[in-house]
Amino acid sequence: MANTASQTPALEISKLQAWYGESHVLHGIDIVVQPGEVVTLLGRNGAGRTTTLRAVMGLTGARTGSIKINGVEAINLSTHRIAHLGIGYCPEERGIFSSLSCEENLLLPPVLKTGTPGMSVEEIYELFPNLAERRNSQGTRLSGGEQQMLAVARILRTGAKLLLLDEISEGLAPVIVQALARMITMLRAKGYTVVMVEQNFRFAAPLADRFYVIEHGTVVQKFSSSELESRMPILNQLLGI
Amino acid sequence: QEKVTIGFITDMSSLYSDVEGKGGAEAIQMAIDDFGGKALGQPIKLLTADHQNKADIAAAKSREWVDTEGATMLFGGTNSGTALAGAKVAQEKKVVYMNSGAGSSALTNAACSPYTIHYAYDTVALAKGTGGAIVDTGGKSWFFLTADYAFGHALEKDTSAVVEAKGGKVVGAVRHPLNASDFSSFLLQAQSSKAQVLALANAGGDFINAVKAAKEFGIDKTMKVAGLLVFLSDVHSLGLKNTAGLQFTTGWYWDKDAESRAFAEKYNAKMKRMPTSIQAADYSATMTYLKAVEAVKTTNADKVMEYIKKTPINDMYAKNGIVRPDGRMEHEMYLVEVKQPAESKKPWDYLKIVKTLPGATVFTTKAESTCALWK
Amino acid sequence: MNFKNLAALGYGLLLVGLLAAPFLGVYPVFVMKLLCFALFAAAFNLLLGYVGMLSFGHAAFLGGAAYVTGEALKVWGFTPEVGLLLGTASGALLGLIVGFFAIRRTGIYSTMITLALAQMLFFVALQAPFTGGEDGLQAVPRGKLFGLLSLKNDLVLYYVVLVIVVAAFLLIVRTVHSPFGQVLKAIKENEPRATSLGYDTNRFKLLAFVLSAALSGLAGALKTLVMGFATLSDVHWTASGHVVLMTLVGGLGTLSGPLIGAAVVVMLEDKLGEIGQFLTDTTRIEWFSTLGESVTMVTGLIFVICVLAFRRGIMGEIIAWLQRRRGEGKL
Amino acid sequence: MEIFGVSLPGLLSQLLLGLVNGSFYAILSLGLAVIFGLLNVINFAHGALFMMGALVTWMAMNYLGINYWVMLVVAPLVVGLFGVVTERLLLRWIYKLDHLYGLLLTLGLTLLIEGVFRSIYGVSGLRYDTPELLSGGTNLGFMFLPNYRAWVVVASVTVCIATWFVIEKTKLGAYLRAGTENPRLVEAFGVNVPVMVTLTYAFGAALAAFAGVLSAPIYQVSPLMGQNLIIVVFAVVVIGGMGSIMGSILTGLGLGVIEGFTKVFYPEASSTVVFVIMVIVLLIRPAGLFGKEN
Amino acid sequence: MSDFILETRNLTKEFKGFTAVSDVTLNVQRHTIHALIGPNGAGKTTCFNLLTKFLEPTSGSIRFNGRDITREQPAQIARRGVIRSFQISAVFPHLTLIENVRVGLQRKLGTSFHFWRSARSLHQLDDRAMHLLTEVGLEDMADEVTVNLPYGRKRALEIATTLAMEPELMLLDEPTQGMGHEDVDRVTELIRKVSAGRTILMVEHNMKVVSTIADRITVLQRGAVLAEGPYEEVSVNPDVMEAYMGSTDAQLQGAH
Ligand SMILES: Nc1ncnc2c1ncn2[C@@H]1O[C@H](COP(=O)(O)OP(=O)(O)OP(=O)(O)O)[C@@H](O)[C@H]1O
Ligand SMILES: Nc1ncnc2c1ncn2[C@@H]1O[C@H](COP(=O)(O)OP(=O)(O)OP(=O)(O)O)[C@@H](O)[C@H]1O
Ligand SMILES: [Mg+2]
Ligand SMILES: [Mg+2]
Repeated sequence: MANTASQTPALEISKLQAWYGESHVLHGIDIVVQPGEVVTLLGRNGAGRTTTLRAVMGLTGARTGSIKINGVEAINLSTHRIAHLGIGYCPEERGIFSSLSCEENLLLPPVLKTGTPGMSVEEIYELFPNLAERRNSQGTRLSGGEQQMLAVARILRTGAKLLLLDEISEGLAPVIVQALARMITMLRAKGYTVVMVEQNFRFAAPLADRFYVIEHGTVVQKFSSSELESRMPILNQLLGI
Repeated sequence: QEKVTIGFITDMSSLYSDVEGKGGAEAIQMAIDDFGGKALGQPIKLLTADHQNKADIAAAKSREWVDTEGATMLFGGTNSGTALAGAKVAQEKKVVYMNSGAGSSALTNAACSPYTIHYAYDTVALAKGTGGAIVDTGGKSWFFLTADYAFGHALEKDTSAVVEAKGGKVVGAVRHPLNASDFSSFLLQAQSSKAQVLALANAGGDFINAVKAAKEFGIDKTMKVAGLLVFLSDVHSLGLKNTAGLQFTTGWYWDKDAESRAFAEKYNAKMKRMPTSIQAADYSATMTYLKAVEAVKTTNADKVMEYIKKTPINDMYAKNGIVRPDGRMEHEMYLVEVKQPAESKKPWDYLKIVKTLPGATVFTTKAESTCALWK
Repeated sequence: MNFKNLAALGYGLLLVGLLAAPFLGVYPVFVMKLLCFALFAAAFNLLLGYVGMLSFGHAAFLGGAAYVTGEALKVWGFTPEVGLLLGTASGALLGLIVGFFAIRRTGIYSTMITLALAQMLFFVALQAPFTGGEDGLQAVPRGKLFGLLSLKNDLVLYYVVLVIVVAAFLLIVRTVHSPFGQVLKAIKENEPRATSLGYDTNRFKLLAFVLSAALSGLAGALKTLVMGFATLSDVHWTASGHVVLMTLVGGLGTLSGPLIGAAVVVMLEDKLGEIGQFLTDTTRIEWFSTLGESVTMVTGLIFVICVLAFRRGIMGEIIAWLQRRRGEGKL
Repeated sequence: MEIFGVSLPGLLSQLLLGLVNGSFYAILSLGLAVIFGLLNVINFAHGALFMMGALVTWMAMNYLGINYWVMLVVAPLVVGLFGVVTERLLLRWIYKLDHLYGLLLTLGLTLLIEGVFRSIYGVSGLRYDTPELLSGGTNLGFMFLPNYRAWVVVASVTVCIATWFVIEKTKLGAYLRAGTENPRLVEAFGVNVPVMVTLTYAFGAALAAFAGVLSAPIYQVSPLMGQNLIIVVFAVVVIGGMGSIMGSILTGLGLGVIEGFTKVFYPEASSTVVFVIMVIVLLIRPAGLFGKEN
Repeated sequence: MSDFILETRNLTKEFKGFTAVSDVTLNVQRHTIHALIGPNGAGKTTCFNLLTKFLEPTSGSIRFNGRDITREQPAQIARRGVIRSFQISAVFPHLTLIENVRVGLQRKLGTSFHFWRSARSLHQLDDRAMHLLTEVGLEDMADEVTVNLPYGRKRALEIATTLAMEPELMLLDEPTQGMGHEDVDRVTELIRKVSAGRTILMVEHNMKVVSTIADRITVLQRGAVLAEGPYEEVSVNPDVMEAYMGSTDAQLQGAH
């Protein structure tokens, strides 16, 4: 596991606070993710996990604190600049564009100048055969699950090495969930860094190197996969697993 | 002590604001100043408002001026709907109503009132003036391009009657919506009618764009273009190049004689443009009213009207004008033609008077009148 | 004092003010005109604020009814109450026709259908022989209410109009707080859900449309009675635009907003010149006296400011402010 | 040969003239559709921008002696720049709100702009002469076609097609279309959406101004010249299907032609016909001719 | 009356050449919980849309309680007692909880078009509304505005509103999607509770939920019925495993 202190973290969040309009949602989040790690954020509904990812992307209202991406401070950068630091973001609500076809949706995110090429369209279609079949359909005419696949597939092309994935197993058939699990394992093997928000603990548990539990906009627990067994009781209490 | 208060309401901000508008208010103010600023020993007050071409605003304002400001004379402006509404208010409130901007002949016919004085022109006068004169000079077959509005219809109907009465023929007409902007299609229809005269029974922007398109399509080479409702501001805006040779009828032209020139220069010094015939009429009408008040020593509308109706008007606007029982101010009108660019010697030197049309020949006659007050 | 009482106090004061207005030197005809537009705006708001349907053709109901009433009073010689009834009925009928088509579509498309149908009515009004073209239908007599009470006197007419407008306004308030209003609210919030609960949402929307149109018709009919004419500007699309502005300036979806909005807009139209003159006299800045010719410009400026600075509208902002204060009071 | 009492050459010439007017509709509604597409704003100020294009052209000629051809490029730039300022200063704040507010804001803006110019230039308008190169006309046998009108059709169709191509067939176009739906997400993919939005508005404004320049020699240049156009153009966009680029181009041209024929057969109704068509189209196709239903 | 509350015969829906639902013959037994599962894009949501007439079937027929309802309007079908929930939550966000439920109850009063009647006349429904809120455990929040509710509670409210319609048949589209574990359990329990005396047809990807409460399962694939039967039977069907469940391992775990 890549955990040498000398390395620059892929993502280093400290004292992150964020607001939606007047409601204060994040109250100081601290998260460090090393390159090549898979980290999962756990928590109840409304705990602020989605908001954490959105805050990293600069999609919330106001935010304060520090967000370093590969060592670059991003708290004051605008959203599109943040993306260019090498992040791929898959939103919870999927964000499939209805005025674009399935394939246009897939090709939409610009390839980032990160130096590493992303997956090719062929590779992606191999991973998600549904998409190949529906490639000329209007984006939002896809079924709920197909849209979810498309949302994930879309950011694999850009060459972004740090992926923020929000509830990607949501609404997918078990077979596809298994395929996604294999995909994440493969991505890690390829050196991607992944931050996942997951409700589906059984999906996330075998994949992640480390876990953070968020409650009311702060981190209340953090532990690595090796500590998972011992933490089960407390997780049970926090999340009702 | 009685006090003279004049309430002037016209279009100050849109379609018709160039022919009267602020300039009209200025002309009225000039008349007041020239009169000495006082009547019956009291300062004369002028109220102005923009009716935005809405009759309800015109009527409400007029009413309010009479009720709360003690207006003794209401001066209505362009736009027939507002004028008719205003005249109605004046009649109900028994105050003098003057108007020089609106063209509707209804003001002195079906809707005539003992308190209305329609001062400058109306559709009948324009029809008779232009129609008659052009048939006389050989324009026998006519095609109308008519704004699909009451004033357009009235112009077309009245002019057709004159043309036919004089032995001419109307070969066709096309009615276009107000603010039609593109006239090429209508003009081609006019052209294929093979008529000699193209009569434009429309006004303002429609007239201007129609003339421009006629020039562009070379219609003016095969047909004689006659404007039925044209003002100096229209000619100014189109330029002589586009309008040379155009004939129309007007009640006044600034370069008509020394008197009118004197007024025009004074006006020009203030407004940086020459007055239109309506603005000149505004001045004259105000003078007429003020003189009457001073003469009868009261603002009582009945007395003032009585005096005005029996006193001929002679000033820079009208020669031997008389206000008839139906409220129409009958005066000379002029058939004018737009000069060729080469003929124009100075700024605003646009028109030459082709023919003087005596008042009795251009306005509604007693026989034609539908006004109950003139029977 | 709680919110409800405050509102009741506000309405009470307004009503007392209106009752006493003619005796306080306020010009009754102007207030009547204001009342007509206030009713028009309130009727419009019933549709936009409470059903979420934006009609851009309300001029058709105002103007259509204005012509019918004018015709009834002037040509057919009916008494005013019959004229008003006919006007309202014609508003309702037009509303039924326009609404029938408009509810079949949603959003901007529905709005455009209302605009288009209203434009067709405008065309009819322009072409039809009885409307008098741009001269309008003039000199409509006020007549005698029930053949007995002469409305010639401004003051008498004023109280008649006031009673009618207040009654109509109460009807609107009641409609909003009725079982019907409750369903409308649900439809506005989530139409598919309302459908799945068994409501035939189109019929509810249609009834709301007809109600709004009928009341707009009443406003138009009253306006004819008060002013004595009906003209094209009542059926022109700008009148539809005007009522949108009144509602937004006053506060969309608030009961009192349209009243205030109508007052502000009508005042602007009618009184800006005087306000300008007053400002010139007090500040000695000559420029203000040109305000009278700049009604459209000032109106434009107000819209811009309204949208940028207080988009909840006047009443909307006041209510929000009161609620905030109440919220803080709790803490 | 006659059709309904009108000769065939007569009809042909009306068709051609209809196309000329249609070109103006097309180019104006195109701009409106582009702006609506990305900004979700119903740009009521489009008529005013059109007017500014014409007026700027006139001013350049009269105050600076700059000719038509230069202004064909410069006027859209100037008005586009005005668009940039407007978008940054005003429109920026209302994107998340209902259409109504955009409508109100741009309407207010229109009243302001028109008011300012009206108080300077009056309402009768200013004259602008046809450029030397395009004056005169060609006799087509069935009609005399002023060269300038032919030029209008060519110029605007070219601009329309170029715009359509960019939006429907290029990557930039895909960003635009996606940005229309979810600008924040497109930004999260690394696209500079705020700049894109600003430039889109500027582009829409420039299109309007381009139409304005084209119209200056045909119509009188007047502060109110855009006032009556806006409602029709708006109707065109709706008939074509809100946000559909090809829809507004084709509908614009088509409507010009239909209006042209109406001018022959029932001239009084020529400004109402667009609304009749709109109602019929919307009843048959809920999202306009080319719009996508969702 | 037949034993089946809902029967479809050869139900088919085509979208421009793409067949989303093909020849589906589905029989839902009265007083059971029937689950519709299948891979993504199998046509489950489309099926629901057809049953409630939010979409027009290309061909085939739908019978409810033995009566052909293929040609009826959505609102009409709702009034017959077929009520659906949506894949995304469907509440009236700016009404209070009790008002939400009352909208469901109000129709039966027959005064819904009475714009002249006071809204106070609706208070007679409050008891019934509170009762329904209690049933889903929301009684202490009756006067809150719905927007402020957590997701799971909104789902519960939706069910309460649906119950107000006294539905004979409830169609639930992924009722537990996007919920935390606690909420999943709560809603599962709730569905079981309200199924008493009713019939429920639900789409669900969460196998744990399906396995605990579904009496019968129909598996769709590419728009067509792949298998049907009780969970134990279907879950070991090799076709189903390949198309939907994936490895046996996952089946044992359930997807969640
Ligand atoms: N756009 C918004 N405006 C205001 N409040 C918001 C907004 N989005 C989320 N919130 C609030 O912020 C809090 C945290 O929400 P967030 O979406 O981050 O939760 P989450 O942990 O991802 O949970 P979930 O399982 O529901 O996705 C919640 O209380 C939510 O109500
Ligand atoms: N309006 C439409 N036009 C064209 N294709 C559609 C439309 N609606 C759905 N489809 C297609 O029909 C298929 C079935 O879609 P449906 O939404 O019913 O799937 P589903 O079984 O609910 O899947 P999921 O579990 O992913 O929600 C999908 O492939 C989808 O792309
Ligand atoms: Mg989340
Ligand atoms: Mg689905």
